[in-house]
Amino acid sequence: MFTEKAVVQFLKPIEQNIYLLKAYSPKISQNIKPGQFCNIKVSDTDFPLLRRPFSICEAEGDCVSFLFNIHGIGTKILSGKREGNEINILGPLGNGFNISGNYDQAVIVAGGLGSAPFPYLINSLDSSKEVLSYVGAQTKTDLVTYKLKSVSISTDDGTAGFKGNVIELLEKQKRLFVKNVKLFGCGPTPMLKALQKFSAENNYECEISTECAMACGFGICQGCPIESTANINSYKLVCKDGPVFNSRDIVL
Amino acid sequence: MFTEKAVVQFLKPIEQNIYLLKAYSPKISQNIKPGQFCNIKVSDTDFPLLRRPFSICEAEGDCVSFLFNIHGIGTKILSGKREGNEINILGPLGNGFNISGNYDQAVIVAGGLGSAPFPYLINSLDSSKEVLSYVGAQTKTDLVTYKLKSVSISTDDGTAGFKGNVIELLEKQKRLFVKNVKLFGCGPTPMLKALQKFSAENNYECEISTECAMACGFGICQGCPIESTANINSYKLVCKDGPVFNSRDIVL
Amino acid sequence: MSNVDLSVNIGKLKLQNPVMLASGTVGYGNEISQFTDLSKIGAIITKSVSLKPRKGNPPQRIVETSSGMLNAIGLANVGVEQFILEKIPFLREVNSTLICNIAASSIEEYVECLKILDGQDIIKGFEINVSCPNVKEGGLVYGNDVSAVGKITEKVRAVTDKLLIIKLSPNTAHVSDFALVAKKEGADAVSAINTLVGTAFDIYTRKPKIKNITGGLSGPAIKPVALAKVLEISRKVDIPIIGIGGIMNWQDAVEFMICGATAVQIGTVNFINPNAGIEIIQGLQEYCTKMKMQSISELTSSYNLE
Amino acid sequence: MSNVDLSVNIGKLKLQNPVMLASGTVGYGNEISQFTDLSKIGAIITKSVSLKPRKGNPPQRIVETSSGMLNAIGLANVGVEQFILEKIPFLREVNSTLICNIAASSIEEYVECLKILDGQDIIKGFEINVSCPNVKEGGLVYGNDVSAVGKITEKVRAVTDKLLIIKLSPNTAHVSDFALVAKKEGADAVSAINTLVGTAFDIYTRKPKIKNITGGLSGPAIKPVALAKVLEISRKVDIPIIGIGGIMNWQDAVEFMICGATAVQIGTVNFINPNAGIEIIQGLQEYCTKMKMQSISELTSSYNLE
Ligand SMILES: Cc1cc2nc3c(=O)[nH]c(=O)nc-3n(C[C@H](O)[C@H](O)[C@H](O)COP(=O)(O)OP(=O)(O)OC[C@H]3O[C@@H](n4cnc5c(N)ncnc54)[C@H](O)[C@@H]3O)c2cc1C
Ligand SMILES: Cc1cc2nc3c(=O)[nH]c(=O)nc-3n(C[C@H](O)[C@H](O)[C@H](O)COP(=O)(O)OP(=O)(O)OC[C@H]3O[C@@H](n4cnc5c(N)ncnc54)[C@H](O)[C@@H]3O)c2cc1C
Ligand SMILES: Cc1cc2nc3c(=O)[nH]c(=O)nc-3n(C[C@H](O)[C@H](O)[C@H](O)COP(=O)(O)O)c2cc1C
Ligand SMILES: Cc1cc2nc3c(=O)[nH]c(=O)nc-3n(C[C@H](O)[C@H](O)[C@H](O)COP(=O)(O)O)c2cc1C
Ligand code: FES
Ligand code: FES
Repeated sequence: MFTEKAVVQFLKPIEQNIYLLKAYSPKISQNIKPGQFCNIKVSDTDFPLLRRPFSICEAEGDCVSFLFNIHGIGTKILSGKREGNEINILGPLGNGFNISGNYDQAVIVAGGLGSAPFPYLINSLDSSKEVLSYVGAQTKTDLVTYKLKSVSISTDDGTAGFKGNVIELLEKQKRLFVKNVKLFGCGPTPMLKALQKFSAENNYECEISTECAMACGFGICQGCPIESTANINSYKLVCKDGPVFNSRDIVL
Repeated sequence: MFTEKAVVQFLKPIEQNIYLLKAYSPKISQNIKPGQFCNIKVSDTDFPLLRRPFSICEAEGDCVSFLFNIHGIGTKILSGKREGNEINILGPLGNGFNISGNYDQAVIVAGGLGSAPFPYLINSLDSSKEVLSYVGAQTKTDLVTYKLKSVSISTDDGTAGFKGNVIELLEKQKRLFVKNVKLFGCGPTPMLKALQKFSAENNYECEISTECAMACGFGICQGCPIESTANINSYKLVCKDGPVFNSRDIVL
Repeated sequence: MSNVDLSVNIGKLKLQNPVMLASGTVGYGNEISQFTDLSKIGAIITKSVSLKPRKGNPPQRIVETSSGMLNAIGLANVGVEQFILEKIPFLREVNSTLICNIAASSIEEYVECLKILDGQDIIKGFEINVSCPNVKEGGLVYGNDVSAVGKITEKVRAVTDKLLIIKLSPNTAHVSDFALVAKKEGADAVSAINTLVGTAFDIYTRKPKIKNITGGLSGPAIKPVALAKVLEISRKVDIPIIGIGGIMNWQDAVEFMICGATAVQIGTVNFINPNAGIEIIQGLQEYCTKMKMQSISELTSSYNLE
Repeated sequence: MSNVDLSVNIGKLKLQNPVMLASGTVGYGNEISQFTDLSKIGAIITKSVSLKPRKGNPPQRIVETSSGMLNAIGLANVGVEQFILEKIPFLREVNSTLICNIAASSIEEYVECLKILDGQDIIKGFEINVSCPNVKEGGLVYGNDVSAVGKITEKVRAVTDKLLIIKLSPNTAHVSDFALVAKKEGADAVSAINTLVGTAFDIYTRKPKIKNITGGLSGPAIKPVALAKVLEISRKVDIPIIGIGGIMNWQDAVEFMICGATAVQIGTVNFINPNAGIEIIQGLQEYCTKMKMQSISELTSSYNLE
């Protein structure tokens, strides 16, 4: 874990309202794994006070990239960064996806900006593994398919792809899945809950990346509890024990 | 008085650490007088919370200019503005210099960034009046002579011009002053105090522009009191009754 | 035009909307009227008026802090007599609901002020400042003492039938105790909060940045504290609350109303955006329309604590 | 290297410098040690430890506010036994001065905890948290009650000869009353302040943003309030003060020392810059050199009020 002053290489919109930010951050780039995240200070004043957590989207050479949308003030300030601006990045944080192991097919399940961690994941998988991506959103303009492979789409309002949510789409397409498939999910909590249920029912291996409000991002504030199945007397921490968990291990 | 979203036309350093910012602000530009000031919001967040007061330096057509140095966080943020950025300006504020009247010579006395209001003042004087400018600073690099006329210089450390303070320089040069001279002063309080004394002793007309911490800038917070000679039972307000006062009217 | 009813009742006074301009942040209306249409504002609370004129504290009176500011104006004001002669004529023209804020150094002085002002028909109510942190006498000495606040409320209640609001200090352990005693002694409403006691020092001169040593903290920095005080009163005492503290926009105003406020006051934001009141009223209207509310008063204490 | 003496004495404990890491913002040292050299820090205060493990409050536990944050962790901790078994070994390695912060729901529990921990040689002192705003029992119930704080101080003093610090709540009218009783009952020092009670609500769901409803406000937003509390204690009570609240940089630390603090604690800033402690120590050193001070302890209570 490091804090690194990173120089912005570029910031570009890849969809309406969705931005890709690339920054020169060699220490973090060389140490970060798919599914891990960074905690970014978007200004050098006391406002906004806290860092903002973002999944690693790509790590190439000495640079890292993040994919984000404008949510509130922090992401608004971030979206105003230009080439040459500095941001302070703290990372790599948390436990990423366990990509090694005995599975032949990696199924990506992403809701909205949940696609963010998957370009790096896909890039890191050994080439023998087949990749299928399922991407859902409320409406067409919210879909994010940046650098995903073999993409199937769902929208709640039917403006693109399957009409319905992405888990309903999975349900319809599960005949395509091989027996030792592994699912990797990221997205809003209701989607993750449905994915948890779906993978339990079908007995699929499944890892999910969770989100919650964070202050520190590395285990000192206890601000990010998540209920675990193993021990009801204590919480796990999303930032340190997660954000990626085996879907069997947590209660959403 | 208005609030106006003004688009920055340019920001350029005119000396090391001293910036000129020009913004498109037609309502304010067309209504502001020399010696008045504006209260500028340098960010569109709650930080820094308050506006920052700046003297009008130039008002040409639909644009206004301000001259400033980096003092703290507000001016630092302001110095990062680029062409096309928006700032919110509130003005025109306060009472400016009384430039009309029966005097043949206008003597400008400026300490450090106290030069800021004088380009506009000089430009507004009717051409029959002779202008002499006396500019002082601690050291050479702090001297600001932007668009002043007939400039004489003093530095405390002697790195440029007369070695000593600007009032000592005035004292030496007062033989150049005509009888119905009028002095216009702006700068740090110790300089203004000395100027007040100097003009009283020599019986010169003198107006000085004062500074103090402000919240609103237009008379509603009572945050900017200044002792007046006329009434010891109540304060005058720098923002509303000033910032320019006849030097006889206030106690510094 | 939407047909949301923005009006609210505080005691017997009906306001056209719940947005008031807080005492000490709007002077007596004249300067701010150049920026905003005061006739559209719910109510204006005057700068605290005292029996005799007060010069106020010497400079420096204000200093900025992180997302806040400290002030120690020291209740500078023209005194009741000049207030009536000089300030009321303009306030009459403005055509806004006027509430007069009163500060005093003794119970007798509060009563005296009210007696003088009660006859002014334009004054629709009084807000009693028992919580100014910036003067030696009166102010916080009273604001921290439940029985003193009870006594003051009782005595001023006896001399006016107009709306009576007690403005509470946040510099106490249990603000609801003060709301309770104000209610018991006949106040129609409480306003919460006044500023928090704070200070700032220059690290080179080692002098306080404010001449008065301490000042009152206001602005967005204090909003979470103010909200918690309003919620505490709302959960414990059945009295209309006017919420104050760090409101910058309509979202903040809604948050205060959800936590228990019948109306709100905006202070520091007036210095930064003197038209904030009008913008907040517009925002409230749109919010109510979006949320399909008939009347904004449905918001008050509508918190969902499960 | 400069030869400024940065060491300070709090009671009988000498610290190599006045910068401590505040309870609850540094865990038990292991995670933050990846970012900063804990052996160079004045002292580490552990997350509050209680007799039995506590699960803490359900999520959401934190929310950001203007220049501040609210937290309602609810004293989640492993309990004294696990603390000794699991956490002390690492803390021993770190080679930093260790102060153990204790939270409890009854006087007996405080005493019990101290008895168990007093034998641990690595623990150089105790900070008694009588001021946590986020738990139902203990916490603020005590922190607001002068006689309870006196009683707790008396009882814990009886079971330890180590440095005893009472951590005071800002949610009171007169913090100095609490400092006074702590001194009388034998505390070696007080720390001020813990967080201010605050809240925040979602304007669409009308639910509190923090599951616990209210939380504790920390960060730069509260600095002016914390400074005023330290100054109040310093002017009224002769006891070493540890200043806490919104310190982000060395300038803030100097300001607290000028206002009366012998040492300072940094909390929220650790989340943003986990190396802040070291940077502050460097800044203090340079400041002292520039100001031609031999020893940083000259700063304490050096305010110039004219
Ligand atoms: C492990 C992790 C990975 C993430 N990866 C990405 C990503 O790759 N791309 C992306 O766009 N977003 C991602 N998010 C969400 C992102 O952190 C929030 O959108 C962002 O913090 C919002 O900040 P804001 O200032 O714009 O919003 P505001 O609403 O102004 O933020 C206010 C506060 O709430 C917190 N907050 C608000 N929304 C969230 C949220 N959904 N999750 C966590 N904290 C929140 C902020 O951190 C801040 O403290 C991730 C979150 C986590 C926890
Ligand atoms: C009527 C008037 C005209 C001015 N004209 C100019 C000008 O033309 N050019 C220029 O460079 N400066 C001018 N100043 C000073 C300028 O306002 C301050 O330098 C600026 O506010 C500093 O802000 P900051 O955030 O950079 O500094 P910080 O120190 O971070 O500011 C903190 C707070 O102190 C206040 N403050 C700090 N210094 C001053 C000061 N000297 N006067 C008033 N408030 C202060 C700020 O407004 C803010 O509230 C003027 C001030 C006044 C009152
Ligand atoms: C400069 C200033 C002057 C104030 N003067 C008074 C006053 O005279 N009487 C009073 O009751 N409150 C006074 N207040 C307190 C405000 O009315 C309000 O309670 C407080 O500022 C919190 O609200 P805010 O955060 O919106 O500013 C003053 C506040 C400020 C900032
Ligand atoms: C997330 C968090 C957890 C905290 N936990 C504790 C605690 O367990 N015990 C305690 O005495 N104080 C606790 N505090 C209070 C801090 O020690 C400190 O008093 C307060 O945060 C003010 O300092 P700051 O503004 O520098 O953060 C906690 C603060 C935060 C932000
Ligand atoms: S965010 Fe601080 S412990 Fe997880
Ligand atoms: S700055 Fe507000 S009255 Fe002058």
